[in-house]
Amino acid sequence: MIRMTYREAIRTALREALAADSRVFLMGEDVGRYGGAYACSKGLLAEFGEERVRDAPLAESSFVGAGIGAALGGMRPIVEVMTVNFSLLALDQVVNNAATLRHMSGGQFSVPLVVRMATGGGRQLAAQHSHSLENWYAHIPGITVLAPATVNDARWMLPAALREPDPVILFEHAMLYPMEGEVDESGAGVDLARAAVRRAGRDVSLITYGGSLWKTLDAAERLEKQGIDAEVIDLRVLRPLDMAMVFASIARTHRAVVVDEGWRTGSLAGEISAQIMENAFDELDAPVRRVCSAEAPMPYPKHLEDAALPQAERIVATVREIYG
Amino acid sequence: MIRMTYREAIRTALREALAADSRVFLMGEDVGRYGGAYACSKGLLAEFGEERVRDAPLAESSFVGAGIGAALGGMRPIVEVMTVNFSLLALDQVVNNAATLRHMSGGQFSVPLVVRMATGGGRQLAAQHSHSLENWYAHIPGITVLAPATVNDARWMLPAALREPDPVILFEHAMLYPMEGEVDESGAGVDLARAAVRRAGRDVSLITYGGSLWKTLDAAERLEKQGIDAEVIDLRVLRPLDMAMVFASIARTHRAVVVDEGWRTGSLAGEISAQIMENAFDELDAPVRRVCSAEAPMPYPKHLEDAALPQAERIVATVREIYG
Amino acid sequence: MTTALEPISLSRERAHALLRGMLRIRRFEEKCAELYSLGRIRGFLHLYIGEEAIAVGAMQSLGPEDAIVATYREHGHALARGMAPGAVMAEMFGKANGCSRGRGGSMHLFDAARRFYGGYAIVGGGLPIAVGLALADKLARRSRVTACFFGDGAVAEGEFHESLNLAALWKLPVLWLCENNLYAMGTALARHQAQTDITLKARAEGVRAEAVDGMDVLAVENAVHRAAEFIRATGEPFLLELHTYRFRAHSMYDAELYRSKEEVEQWKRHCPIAGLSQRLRDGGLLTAEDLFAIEADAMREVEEAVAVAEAGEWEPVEDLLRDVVTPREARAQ
Amino acid sequence: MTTALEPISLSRERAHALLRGMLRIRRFEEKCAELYSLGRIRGFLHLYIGEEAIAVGAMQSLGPEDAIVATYREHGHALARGMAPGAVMAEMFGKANGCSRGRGGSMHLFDAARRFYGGYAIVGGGLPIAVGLALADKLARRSRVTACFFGDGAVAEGEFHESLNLAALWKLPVLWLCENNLYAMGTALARHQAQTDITLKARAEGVRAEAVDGMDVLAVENAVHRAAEFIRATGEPFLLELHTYRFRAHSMYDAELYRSKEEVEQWKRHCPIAGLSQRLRDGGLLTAEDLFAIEADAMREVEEAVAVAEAGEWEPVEDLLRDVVTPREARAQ
Ligand SMILES: Cc1ncc(C[n+]2csc(CCOP(=O)(O)OP(=O)(O)O)c2C)c(N)n1
Ligand SMILES: Cc1ncc(C[n+]2csc(CCOP(=O)(O)OP(=O)(O)O)c2C)c(N)n1
Ligand SMILES: [Mg+2]
Ligand SMILES: [Mg+2]
Repeated sequence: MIRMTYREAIRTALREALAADSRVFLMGEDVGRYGGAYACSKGLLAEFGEERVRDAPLAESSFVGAGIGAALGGMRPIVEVMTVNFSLLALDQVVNNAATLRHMSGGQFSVPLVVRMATGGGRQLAAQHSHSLENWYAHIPGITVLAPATVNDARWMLPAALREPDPVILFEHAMLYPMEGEVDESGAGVDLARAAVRRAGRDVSLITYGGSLWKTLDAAERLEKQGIDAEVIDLRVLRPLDMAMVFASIARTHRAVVVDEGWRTGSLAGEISAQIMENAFDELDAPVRRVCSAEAPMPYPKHLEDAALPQAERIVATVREIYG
Repeated sequence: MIRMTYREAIRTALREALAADSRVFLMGEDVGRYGGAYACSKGLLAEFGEERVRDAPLAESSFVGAGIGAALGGMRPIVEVMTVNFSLLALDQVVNNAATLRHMSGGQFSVPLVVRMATGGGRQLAAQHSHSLENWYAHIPGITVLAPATVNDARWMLPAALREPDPVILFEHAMLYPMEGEVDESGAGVDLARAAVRRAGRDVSLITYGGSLWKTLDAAERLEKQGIDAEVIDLRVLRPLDMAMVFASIARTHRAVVVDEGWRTGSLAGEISAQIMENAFDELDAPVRRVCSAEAPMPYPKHLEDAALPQAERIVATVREIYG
Repeated sequence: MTTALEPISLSRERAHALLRGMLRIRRFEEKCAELYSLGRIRGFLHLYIGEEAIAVGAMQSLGPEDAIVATYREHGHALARGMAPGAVMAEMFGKANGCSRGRGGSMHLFDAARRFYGGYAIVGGGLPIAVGLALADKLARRSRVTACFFGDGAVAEGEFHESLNLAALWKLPVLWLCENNLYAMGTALARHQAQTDITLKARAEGVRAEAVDGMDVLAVENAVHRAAEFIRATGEPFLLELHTYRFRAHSMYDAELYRSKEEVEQWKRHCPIAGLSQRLRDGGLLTAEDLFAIEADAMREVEEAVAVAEAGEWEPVEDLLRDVVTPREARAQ
Repeated sequence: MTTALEPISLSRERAHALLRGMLRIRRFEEKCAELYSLGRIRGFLHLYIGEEAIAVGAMQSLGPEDAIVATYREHGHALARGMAPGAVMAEMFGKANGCSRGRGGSMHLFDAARRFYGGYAIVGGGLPIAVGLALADKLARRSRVTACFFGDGAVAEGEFHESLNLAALWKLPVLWLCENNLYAMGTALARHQAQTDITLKARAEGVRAEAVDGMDVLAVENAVHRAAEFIRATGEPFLLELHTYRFRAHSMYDAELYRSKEEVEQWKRHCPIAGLSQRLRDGGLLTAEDLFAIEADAMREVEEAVAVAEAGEWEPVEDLLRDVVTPREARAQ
């Protein structure tokens, strides 16, 4: 076990990938000279050169598409889209090309592309820079969607993603970059198939992912003081979802709350809730509840942003509504 | 009551709007000379001239953004994005500009923009031309999303949309254009607030919208022969959702199946299902089920496309699973 | 514009190869139109009729190591690239023996063995793919050309400019082939572009460019030959704007309200196939018997292709989800 | 490049107005930087320091009927447009008396009364908005100019080309003002554009264009004056590429690893404010007392603005959902 920040974990994984496989290269806006908008690739340009740490112009659709083409051409591109907010400009390439090529070509082509992007709110960046649209990506057949919430997952999900023969979208929550945590140097136990129980509990299952994990764990501690023993599940992989672990948890707790930073209507939390009803209806002692973001463009002031985003208080209150 | 096709209803509404308000203009690819990819604007160029029936270059992001700007400038633009498949190229303008301007400016600006687009599969157009992404638009705070499923709604939702002070996205299912139906010349009863019960029933609530309405009504007839009396609800407005009508129906039937052409995971059907659990849990005698599209890029051959899309048979079978 | 080589400098064999190349595409697509009206081919069908000189002329200078990226109007490119006509026709039928296992249809032809990367139906969507394929070649130190075909309408899309800039900025070996047939569906070039000279747009992105008579297969062959040599020598991109015209409707749904019969007839006088045969006749490189034999070959090929398609099986419904992603088992390997 | 008017041809009043215009922006933003380090201003803060000549020079020829579209680096444009400094500072604080009710912050300044349409933080996202505003004016037969400011980085985005083409094709009165400060965040122009002459790109879309020394407020004023006259006379768009430089970091998060201190110092010698005062001194249009008075005014204005911001209230949390859409009641009217 070694301690490092989420940012360092990603940088370590990037460096390792670039060193290990000559087919791997990093491409995106300001990944080189600037060192990455979140400093994830700081130092990598000097170490690997301009060919493999490639600063891209502001042309999201085309450099993401170029990543798809390079993957078709046998490379293992890691494309950094600075944030999910800008990824909308490249969404056509993801939906219509990256996600369709294998199936549409009758299995002839493979797109081993990894796209990384920062996501989420919490830094007072207002309406155009605070999106959390993981649910949209999780809706697209043909891709795998990851949301590392721990430093260890930040360290090991990237190499696992690079082993995938098909496109992988990796969401890094912008609030987590400075977070410190333990990394298991063996990388054991990090796969792209399973969710993780981050806290075992008997009374209620709190299901979440990404940046919301920490607020949810905080809520679980507060609930413990109130005599409610919450289990916290980190989905980790948003597509395909590991619902088996969720159902198993609910079979024990019979209650669930889904915490998701996305806007409530059409959120991934809604999908989780629907699948729980479809598959664990008889296990439920209460309806599944959701704690999501307010349905408004994100306001700039701290007090309004805090009110818009899921918070431990609201998670606790929601659990109390369905509990006892 | 007069009979016309869904296409004629839209054309009639467009002609009426252009004639009634000089601030209204129609802009999009091939809306003029070509007459509209689906012939909805055929004849309008000759009638209203190039200024107001404006052929646009292939530049979705910019002509949708231009519609936003024109709305800010006091016009009432109707932007036709040929199909939802191409709308991904303009999604940034919808999410980050159209939907945010009123809130982000503290209420100073209004974007009375109407965007029309064809949606859905069923015509063997394969993976890049068969999307059904209404759920993504229904996720965006700040816009209204409409899905006319009947000829009467096709006729009257457009004028209602033009009365809205905020952006409205109107989804026209491509399979419906040739469909004939009755139009109430008074326009009475068409608002943007309520869903509609298209068939009253006691045993199960079938909730759907757009092109799936007709498959669902077909399924309801088959169910009747099997002694199951299904109620069919057409959501009509996908944002904001009129869930009150859905809950009222379920309070009578205690069972529900949601039919939605979108891919299952992350579908609008999942959101409906989640809201039903949250608000009508104790009314449910069985878990809410979904009939959605297979999670794969749409294949070209008829037999595979039919297998991928929701069909009456599958709706009937799903109802039988939860019934009795 | 580049002017054609004198037919005289052509060998009889090459002359016949070029004529055969265009004619077999023409006959293949005429059959497709017929099969569409019979309902054997469905969905969208975009015919290349009138534009054959471009695909045929261009493919002459592209080797098996080079890559092709095309649009939804790509039957001609697939055939000129050497894809099996039977596999292409079977794809149009949606049969499992089609070149995309029947899943893509007319708009999505693929052939990994021939580095034919498709078949893109979102206008402009293939251009970034071409940039990436060329980038892969550059990073892998492979000397190859990626040829990317697209229409004049694609020039209006932002991706056109973004992709050309990337190719020039990163010095990537992309051959941009703009098939300027004067219309984007029903919108004439001058009604969708303020500046209709596409070579200027390429130069503004740092890409060398030239305009060519796309109705003259010899002019196309010559221009592509020189462009490809430039790309192989420098590793930098080059754009050719090929002036051409679509003789048929945009797709089978198109009522052609936007152009006059006269205009179409006018352009048909520049038919690349009739034009070449005439010049070859004049140059003494083509006899009536030759032409008859070439026609017969083309017809036979089409009939055989249809037979292959007819004989094909439908992919079983159980395979609907196959290849959405690679199954876990397969990944282990 | 356009050369400056001779200072001599300037009236003392106009000379002082231009100097004051730039200086008040400089002092305002220096205060913002200070308040950011104190945590009073949060989120992203992009300073315009070094580029003031552009906003100030440009606004001289734009009337109240004209419209402004800007980027996230728009404090200078807002102030030069005549927006109340107090309302702008309050917005940076996130207070309810801010020009966007505190909801937008530094990147999203709005003022309907002054036709200041914001404040766009998605690079390139404001350009189509400008096309639409100009289209509305054209359709309503209003003779107005829409001025759209954007950076060199935005030129790489497809929307730049799409929007210029629309403006030229439809003959729309848009004044495109490209603030070429040589960097898109940490990426130098030559590292994101193969062809670095932006006027060529504009011409390739059918838009007339000229390059201007953006560090010389008189040159900017002169060029914008002529461009605006052209637009008002013809109704057609015009692009000005304004050569400038950002003296500060891209945002408060930027460690500036991508450029040398020397380069920055070199450019600071071309400071538009120091440059103008020197020329005015040399031309006998500015005394030490004048400068002192102008400085004092600027400082007072900044202090007053901060006071307004400090005094502002926070928007109540209950109003979070207000104005997401218009409430039904309000629609009735
Ligand atoms: C992004 C996008 N917008 C619209 C369409 C609908 N569409 C299909 S082809 C076409 C015209 C394209 O014209 P051009 O690029 O000149 O190619 P051509 O058909 O003339 O060969 C249009 C508008 C599309 N497929 N993709
Ligand atoms: C579409 C998009 N991609 C990336 C970003 C992140 N970003 C913000 S400003 C910027 C650089 C823009 O440079 P330029 O247009 O030259 O404007 P400047 O900051 O130099 O004034 C980048 C990459 C963004 N805001 N929007
Ligand atoms: Mg064309
Ligand atoms: Mg810049």
